[in-house]
Amino acid sequence: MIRTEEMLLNVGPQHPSTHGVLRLLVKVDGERIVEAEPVIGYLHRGTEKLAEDLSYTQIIPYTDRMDYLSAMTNNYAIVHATEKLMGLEIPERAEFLRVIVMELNRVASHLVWMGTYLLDIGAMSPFLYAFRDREQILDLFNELCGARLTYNYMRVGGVKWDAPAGWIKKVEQFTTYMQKQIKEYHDLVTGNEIFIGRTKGIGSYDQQTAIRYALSGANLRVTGLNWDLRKDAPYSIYERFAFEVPVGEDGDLYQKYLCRMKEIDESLKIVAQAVGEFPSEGKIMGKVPRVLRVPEGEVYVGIESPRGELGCHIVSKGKDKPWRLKFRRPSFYNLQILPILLKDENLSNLVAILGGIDIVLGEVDG
Amino acid sequence: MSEEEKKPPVRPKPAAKKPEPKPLPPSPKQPVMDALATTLKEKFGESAVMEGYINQPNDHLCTLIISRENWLPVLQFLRDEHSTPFDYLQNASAIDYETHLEVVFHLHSLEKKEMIAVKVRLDHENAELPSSTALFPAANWNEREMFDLMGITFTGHPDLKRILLPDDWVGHPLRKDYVAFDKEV
Amino acid sequence: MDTLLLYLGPVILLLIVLGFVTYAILAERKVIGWIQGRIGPNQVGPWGLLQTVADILKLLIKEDTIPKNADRTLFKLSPILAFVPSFAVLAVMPFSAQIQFANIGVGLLYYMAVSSITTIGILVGGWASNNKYALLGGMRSAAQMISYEIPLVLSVVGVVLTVGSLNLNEIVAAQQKTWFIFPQIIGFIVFIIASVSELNRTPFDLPEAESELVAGYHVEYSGFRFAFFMLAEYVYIFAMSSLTTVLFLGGWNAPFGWTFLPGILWFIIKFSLVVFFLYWVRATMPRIRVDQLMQFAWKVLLPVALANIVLTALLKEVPFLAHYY
Amino acid sequence: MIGLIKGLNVTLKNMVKPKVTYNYPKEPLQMPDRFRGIQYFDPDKCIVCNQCVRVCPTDCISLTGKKNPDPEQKGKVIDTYDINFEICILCDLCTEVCPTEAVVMTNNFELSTYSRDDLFKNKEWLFKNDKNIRSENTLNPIPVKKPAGGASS
Repeated sequence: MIRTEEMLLNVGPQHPSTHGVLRLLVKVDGERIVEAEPVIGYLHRGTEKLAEDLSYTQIIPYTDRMDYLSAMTNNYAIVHATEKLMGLEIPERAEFLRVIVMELNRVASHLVWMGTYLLDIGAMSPFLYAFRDREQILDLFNELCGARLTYNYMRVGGVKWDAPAGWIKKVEQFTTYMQKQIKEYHDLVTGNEIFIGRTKGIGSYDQQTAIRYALSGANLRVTGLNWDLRKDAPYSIYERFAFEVPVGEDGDLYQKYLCRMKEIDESLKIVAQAVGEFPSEGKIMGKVPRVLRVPEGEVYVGIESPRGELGCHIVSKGKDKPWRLKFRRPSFYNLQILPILLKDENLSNLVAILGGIDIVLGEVDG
Repeated sequence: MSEEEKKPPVRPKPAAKKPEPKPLPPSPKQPVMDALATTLKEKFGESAVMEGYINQPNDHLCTLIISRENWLPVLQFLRDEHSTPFDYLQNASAIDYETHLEVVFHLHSLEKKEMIAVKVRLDHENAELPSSTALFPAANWNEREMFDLMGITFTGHPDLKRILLPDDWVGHPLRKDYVAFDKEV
Repeated sequence: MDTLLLYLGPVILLLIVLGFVTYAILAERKVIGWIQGRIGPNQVGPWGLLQTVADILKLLIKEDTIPKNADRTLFKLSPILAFVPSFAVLAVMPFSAQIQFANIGVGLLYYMAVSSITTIGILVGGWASNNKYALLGGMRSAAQMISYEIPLVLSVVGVVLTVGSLNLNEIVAAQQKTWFIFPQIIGFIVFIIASVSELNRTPFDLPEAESELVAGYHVEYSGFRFAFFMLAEYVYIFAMSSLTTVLFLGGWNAPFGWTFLPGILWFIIKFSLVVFFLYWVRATMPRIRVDQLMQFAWKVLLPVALANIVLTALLKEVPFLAHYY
Repeated sequence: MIGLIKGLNVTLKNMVKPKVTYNYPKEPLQMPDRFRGIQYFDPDKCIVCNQCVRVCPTDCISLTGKKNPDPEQKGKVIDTYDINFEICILCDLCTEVCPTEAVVMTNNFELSTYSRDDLFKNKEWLFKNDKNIRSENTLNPIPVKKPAGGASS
C-alpha cells in the first residue's frame, strides 16, 4: 500500500542558515512545512542573573555579548536606563559620539544582515562585499575604542574615549564611500529577478498581527506602520537630525530588504549630519560619582536597535548593583512569529523567512 | 545583601543623595493617571486597582498595580476598550522583591504614543497568574521565560515549559532564594 | 599501434580530465575569490597551485564512514553510478579534427542519454544515506535533472535540424562559416540555462543548497566517495562546456579565419570562456526556489525551445536566410 | 533579465578591484593604539589597591600582596598577580581603574595555545609582555600618592 508520511526534520542547532544555534523542529509533508517549532536557549548565558551580582559598570561588557552585531546600541540601552534613573546630564560631545557610533553600528549590522540573507538565498558575493564594507566600520570602532565587536565603549555619564585625531574625518569619508557602495548593492541585488522571485510576496503578514506579536524594528515598519523610537520616543539627541523612517506596505521579504537598505541610507544621513555639527571641544564624561549608587526606583527605556526595540528594565534598591535587570531583546520578540509565517510554506522559504526576521541568537537567548 | 527596610519600592525617590525623600513636584501626567484609575475602579470595582502612582524618573510613567483576579479583564479593557488603546506589549518582566513577586507589563499605545506599566503582585508559594497569551500573542514566550526563570505558573498557557534553560533544570534562577548548584565553575 | 592507442587514449584522457578537474576547482576558487575581493587559495604551492592536490590527498586518506542505518550496497554503488557516465560521455566529444575517441552517428543523442544516468546515482546516494536532508536533495535533484533534460534536448534540435545530423563532427564542420550561436541564439540561451541546471550549479544548485539542505544528497559522504561525487560534478562541467563549444561556438573552428592557432587551442579558448561564464554566474546569482525551478522548466524553457524548433524549420524555407539554417 | 546582467556587471567590475584581504599570519596585523590586547603588568608600580580585582566583571584577576620588604616604607607590594585568560574578556576595565598604570593594555592579541593551563598567566609572564604597550590607559589618572597612603582600605 502506498501512503505518504509526514517527516520530522530537525533544522539546527548546527545548520548553516540558522544564524547561530537556533533549532527548528519542522514537520514536513514532502517539501511543504506543516508545522514548525523554534527551540531556543542554546546560547543562554544568564545575563540577567549575572547582572544582579555586577556593578553597573561591569554589566556593560556583558551587554556587548547580547546582540554582538550591534554592541553599541546594547551599551547605550544599559547606560541610558541607568542615567535616566540617576537623572544624569550627558555632555553634548558624548551624545554626538554616541549617536555616531550607534548609527555606524546600525549600518554595520544591516550590512551583515544583507550579506547573510543573500547567502541564505544562495548568492555568495554580496556577503563578501557587505563584509568588506563593514570591515571599515569595524576599523573605525577599533581605532575609537580598541575593539572590533565587543566595544565596551559607553559609560554611565558619557563615553570612555574621545574621538582620536582625524577620526571624525575618517567617518565622513566613510559615509561618502558607503553611499556610493549602496548603489552597487542595488545593482547587484535589488534588481535581480531571481532575488525578487525569492522574496516578493513571501512571508508577509499584516499590521495587526505585527502589533499583536509586538514585532519591532523593520519587522514592524514593513507592514506600513511608521514606528521608530528615534522619532516616536526620542532619546539622546536624535531630535536634532533630519531623517526619514522607511516603511513598507504588506510586510513581505522584499520590502523588508528595501526597508533595511533604506535604513542604511538614513543612518548614513544621520552620521553625516552629526559629523557636520560635531562640537569641536567639550567633555566626554558628565559628573558621575566614583561609585555608582543608583537611587531606589524602577525604569524602563526602549531604544531603537537595528533589530527593533531594545528595552532595558532596571529595578534598583539603591545599591551599586541592580536588584533586577531585564532586557527586552528584540530578536526574542520577533522570532515568536516564525511558526505562523512558516506554516504551509515551502521548505526553501524557511531560510528566506527566518533570515528576513534578522535574529541574533545571542540576543534571543540572553 | 541585607536590606534595612524590607518594603517594596512603591514610590520612587528623587535622584537626590539625601536619604529623606524630598516632596516631588506634581507630575503633569497626574490627571491622566487619575482618570485611568477612576475608569478602572468604576468598571472593575474598587479593589481592582490596588495602587496607582507615577514613576517620575521614567518620563512620568503611569504605573498601576492590579489585583490578581482582575488581571486579564483589565488587560483586555486596556487593549480594546480604553480610549487610548494600549495594544502593543512593549515589555513583560517579573521581579522578585523577596516579600512578593511582581509581574510587570509595559504596554504601549502606538496610536497615541503613550505608555503605561501594569503590575500584579504574587506570592512566592502560590505564584499563579492567568495567561495573557490569547490577548497578546507576544506574551507567549515571555510567560514561558518568566515561568522558566522566575517560577510563575501561567494558567491557560498553551505550551508552558522551560524556554531558555534545559528541561531538567532544577529551580528558577532569578528568584532571590535560588541557590546555585555550583557556585564557582 | 592502433590497439595501443585504443587502450592508451582513454587513459590519457582520464588523466587530462583529472588534471582539468584539479585545476578547474582551483580556478573556480580563484575566480570567485577575485570577484569577491579576495585572493583565493595561495598557501599550498606557488600561487596555491597545489591546493586541490592537497584537498584530494586529504579526502583520500580520510576515514571511510558509512552511516549505521545506510543501505551499504547502494551507498557504495552510488558514487560509481554518478561518476562513470560523466566520463563515458566524453568519448564522443570532438576536441579537434583529429582528437576524438568515438565518431558515432548519434553522438549528440548518446551524450544526452548517457548523462542522464547520473541522476540515478544521485538519487540512489540520497536514498541510501538514510538522511532526511540527503533524501530531499536526491529528490530535488531527480526532479530537476529530469525536467531540464527535456528543454536541453529540445534546444539542440534546432542545431540538428540545420545540420541534418546528430554526429558531433558534422555539427562542427557545419559551423565553418557561421557559428550556431548567431542563427540559433534562442536555442543557445535555452541550452545554457538548461545546462547550468543539469550541472546543478548556481542559480540551480538546489540539490546541494547549502543553506537549506546542508549539503544535499552527499551530506553523509566523506573521503573517497565524496571525492567521486565532486569529480563527477566537475567532469560534467568539462563535458558540458565542451558540448556548448561544439554545438554553438564552432568547436575547433577558428573565428574570422584566424587559423594561425591550431584548432585544439581555439577549442580550449572557447571552452575556457564557457567555464569562466559558469564561475561568474555562480559568483553573482542567488538560488532559485524549487517550485520556481519547475515552473521555469515547464512553462518557460520548454515552450521557448519548441518555438525555436518551429522557427528554425520555418526559416529553413525562407530563401534569403536558408543558407544560415 | 536586466537585473541579472547588471549584477553580472557588478561582479565583473569587482574582479579587477584591488583585493582587501590581509596576509595575516605571515604579516602581523597593525592594530591601532587603543586596541585592547593582553595586559602588561608592572609590579613596581602596583600599590596593591585591589581595584582591578573588584572591577573585573568575570573575576579573572587574582592578586596577593605582601608587606613591603623595605621596613622604612609602609604599605604593601605585590606578591602574586595572575590573570586567567580563559575567562578574561579584555574589557579594559582593569586598566581603566588602575590609578598607577601598573596594569595596562598592549596591542598583542595572539593567545592560542594547545593547553588551557597555558592561559593562566602570572606576574612574570605579564611583565615580559612589554611590547606594543598602549599609550593612554587609565580613564582618570590619579597622581601616584606617596607610598604611605598608597593602598586603599
